[in-house]
Amino acid sequence: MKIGVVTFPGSLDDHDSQRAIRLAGGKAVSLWHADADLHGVDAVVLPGGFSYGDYLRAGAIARFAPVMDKLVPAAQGGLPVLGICNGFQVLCESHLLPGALIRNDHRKFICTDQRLRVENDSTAWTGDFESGQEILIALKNGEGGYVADEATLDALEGEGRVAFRYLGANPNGSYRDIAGITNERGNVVGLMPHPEHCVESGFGPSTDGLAFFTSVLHSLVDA
Amino acid sequence: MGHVVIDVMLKPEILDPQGQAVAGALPRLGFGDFTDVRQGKRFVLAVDGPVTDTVLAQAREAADTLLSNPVIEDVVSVHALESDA
Amino acid sequence: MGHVVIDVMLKPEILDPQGQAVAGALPRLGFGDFTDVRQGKRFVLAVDGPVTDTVLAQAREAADTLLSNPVIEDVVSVHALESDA
Amino acid sequence: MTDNIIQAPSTEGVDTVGRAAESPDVVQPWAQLGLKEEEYARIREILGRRPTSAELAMYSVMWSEHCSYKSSKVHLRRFGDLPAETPIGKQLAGIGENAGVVDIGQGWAVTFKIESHNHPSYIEPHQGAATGVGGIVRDIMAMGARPIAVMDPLRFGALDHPDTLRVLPGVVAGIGGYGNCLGLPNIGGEVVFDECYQGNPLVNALCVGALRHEDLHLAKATGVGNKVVLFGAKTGGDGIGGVSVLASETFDSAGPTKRPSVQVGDPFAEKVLIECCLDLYRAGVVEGIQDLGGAGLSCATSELASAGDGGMTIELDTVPLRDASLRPEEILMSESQERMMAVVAPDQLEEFLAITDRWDVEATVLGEVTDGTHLLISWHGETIVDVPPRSVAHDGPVYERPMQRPAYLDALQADSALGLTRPSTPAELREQLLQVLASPNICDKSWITDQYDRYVRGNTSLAMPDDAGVVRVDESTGLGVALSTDCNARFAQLDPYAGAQLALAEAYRNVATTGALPVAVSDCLNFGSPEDAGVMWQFSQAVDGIVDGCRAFGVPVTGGNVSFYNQTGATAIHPTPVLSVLGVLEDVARRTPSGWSTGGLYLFQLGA
Ligand SMILES: Nc1ncnc2c1ncn2[C@@H]1O[C@H](COP(=O)(O)OP(=O)(O)O)[C@@H](O)[C@H]1O
Repeated sequence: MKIGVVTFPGSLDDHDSQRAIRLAGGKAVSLWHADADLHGVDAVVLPGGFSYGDYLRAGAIARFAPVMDKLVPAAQGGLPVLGICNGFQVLCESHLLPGALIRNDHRKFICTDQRLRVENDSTAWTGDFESGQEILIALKNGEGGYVADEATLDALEGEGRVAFRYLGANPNGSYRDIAGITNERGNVVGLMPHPEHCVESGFGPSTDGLAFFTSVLHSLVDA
Repeated sequence: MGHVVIDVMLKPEILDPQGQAVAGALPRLGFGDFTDVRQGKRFVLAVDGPVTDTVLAQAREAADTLLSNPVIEDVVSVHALESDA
Repeated sequence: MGHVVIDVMLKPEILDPQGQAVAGALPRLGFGDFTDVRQGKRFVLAVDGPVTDTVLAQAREAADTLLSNPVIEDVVSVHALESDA
Repeated sequence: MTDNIIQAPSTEGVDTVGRAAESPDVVQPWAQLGLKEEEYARIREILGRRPTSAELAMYSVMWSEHCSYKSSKVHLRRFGDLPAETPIGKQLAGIGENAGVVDIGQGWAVTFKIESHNHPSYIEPHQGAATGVGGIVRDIMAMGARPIAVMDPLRFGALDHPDTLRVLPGVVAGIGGYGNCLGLPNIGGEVVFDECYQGNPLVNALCVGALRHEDLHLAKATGVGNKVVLFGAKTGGDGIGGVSVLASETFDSAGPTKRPSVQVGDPFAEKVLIECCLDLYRAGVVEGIQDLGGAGLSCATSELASAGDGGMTIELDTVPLRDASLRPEEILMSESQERMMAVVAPDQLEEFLAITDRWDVEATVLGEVTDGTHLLISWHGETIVDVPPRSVAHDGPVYERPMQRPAYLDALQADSALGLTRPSTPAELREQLLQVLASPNICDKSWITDQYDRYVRGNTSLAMPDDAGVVRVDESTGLGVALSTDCNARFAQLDPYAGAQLALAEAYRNVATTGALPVAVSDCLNFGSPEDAGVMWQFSQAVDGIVDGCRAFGVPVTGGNVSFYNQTGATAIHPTPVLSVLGVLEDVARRTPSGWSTGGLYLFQLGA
């Protein structure tokens, strides 16, 4: 199973995502922002970082990269896509996921070991979790406040599309403690915390992140 | 050489942490008259030559597609910089 | 209720990485006419009642002390929001 | 809106070498540029004529305390007496290079260095601190390494002083903003509050990088005909407030626009530059490389040429500019960030440019290495610099400053803690303990460190709050390094020799307790004015302390930085020799954290 990881100028966690994929038993394929070709991968990770410096709005410029011209229709057609942190921001800017991410309410960057609750275990990236399960995942962002209008938030809740919720104090002002969401079909998932930093014991706060990557491999095998 | 100014503000219903921080600081510095603050972005785009209607139309399109995110922001104005005139 | 608008831009001689990122993206999106972009801040301050000269003077002082960093930024304008009028 | 392009560049009014030879009596503003009368006389002697204004600019900045180490050199030489060996291998590059490099086994090497950005961080805390991180990271890149972690020893005035409220948040946001955006985990540092830093905070930054032995690159321009390439950001007027005096002299008609003395960092540009450099190294298309930091092109061209075969020509008018009104003197001095200079063989130039292109990094051939002995810089065809590069870069003035043990020391040392009342009841003891724990110097620092990414790259094994940071270098074996920086300046104030040794010993212990073998030292010596005999005595004592300590431990000093003139008015800061120690772990999985997480364990105290 080949999982592509896109590198944009300013991507930081692309190598970490590739490592996580390898540790989960997949084959990691590096995809280049300027190359409008998905090279036949079975799933894609949009990694964390500061694409184009995130100077305009996080993910705003990356959304227009040539590789996205191929990725957006593929995701709409069911290709599993995981957006982590900056990747989540790119997915929102591309309208593959609703809402937006704004500056943290306390206006500072935050790096912390964050407890989350898995709210939906039926997406392509969460099948190896149980709904209601608590996990510990590294969180690090400056613009991680999830916002959307009330109607969108109600729809997300109603359709079970909130994938992860923050437990304990809300770290960034996200509406309704939302840490991650999924699209209707469950193939596109975005979240602010970083599962790729939680895949090896001794590095990062837990190994809870590995299940994201084993989940997608299992879902691909089952498909 | 001409310039187009594009002003983008967060939608009124979206939380504005930076504006709030300013609003909180003003009274502490003795500026007690201001009841609310919102912080937005101002872009100044330069063109060779004058700001024609075509240039303005391009700027408006750039404002809507790249410079603002309609989910959270409004483009409140797109206009030629007066001091150029 | 009135509003004062304060525009703050980086001084022209100061590097503006944000503006550069936008300037780099525009041609890729087909907006080829723009030769340079600078990105600044726009503050909208609300007051109860009209924007009097005293309010404007206060806003100007706030702009110089709190809202801009005189080492790298210029306050380019402080004015009442027209749409209130 | 003001238009920052004033006029097309021209040679009108430019001070050429020919003109300088013909007009020996022109009065030059050497004093305003910080040169002493003897120094100016020496420049005239070296050149056999008066310098052109461009040459004067180069000498003045390269002979400054900051770049020439003129007051510290005689003392720093004592570091050279230490064996250039570590307990496990060779020192592959040492003092004199951009950063020291040590062998850590299995074909791997690491390079690390600590530097100060104190004064810029006081003027503009956010940008000053950010560009401090940017600068030290480029030093590490220039050695051929991938930067893998940063640390930030910080010192501020009193926590409740209003100016600390201005400086601290900006410094922390600047370090975090730049380092986080570069994707470098912050694995440690210090935060100290003391009134002595009130008008002069200390912002030191450390970067560590890893490389294979064969990837080591040095800053020298060799190979006649090789191209000199400038790449990265465009050159603007950053940080050249001071030399504008020259530009306005030579071109007083229109006068330069306002020149900022503040440099603004663009971490995104630097991140791209890192990846681009690593691709260039992988492709084997770099003969020599140098980062552009303080003194910009003046420093890069003269140091590359001086360390190489000696000859180089540069066409200064080909430098890509952000501000077209910059005069040649200003271009030479500009401290615009995120730029590098490489020496490239002509047959590899195409491949070099293809790589910079892929990363959207602007690259320009400025000139080439020649078989001559001089550095020749031209501006639109006119020669404006013709100097022996060594005289600029390496043969600057050296001072033996007067030293004297400060008179106040006797009283200070006599005033011992024995005179203080001791707690006599459990309640008093409790009260004192709580007071100590609540001190901002002792209490939890996560309010600062949580603003730094410690996880990026996925190799961080220990970071805050551990005594030393530990990062993995090689995933296949677990080979990694541990680093700690330390200094208690109050000890150094009492006794600079012992204080420096205590700082060294503390950093050494912090590294050792992780299970790492300490192998090398880099230091950042923050002191007051070298023109004060008491400060110079402190400095010399601290160096002696470090040298003797390192000899006892069997570790070399592989590099570092000196920051003088840290004072408010006539009052110097406490001498603050920040010592960083690097250790090696064969497998970071076996490192020992500082805390414990389960109950029922025994506690032992070891040592005296
Ligand atoms: N305190 C110090 N201890 C050891 N070496 C030092 C110290 N200060 C400076 N050096 C070394 O002196 C050399 C000259 O420094 P240089 O690279 O010119 O400084 P900078 O990086 O500030 O331009 C460098 O190799 C540096 O490591």
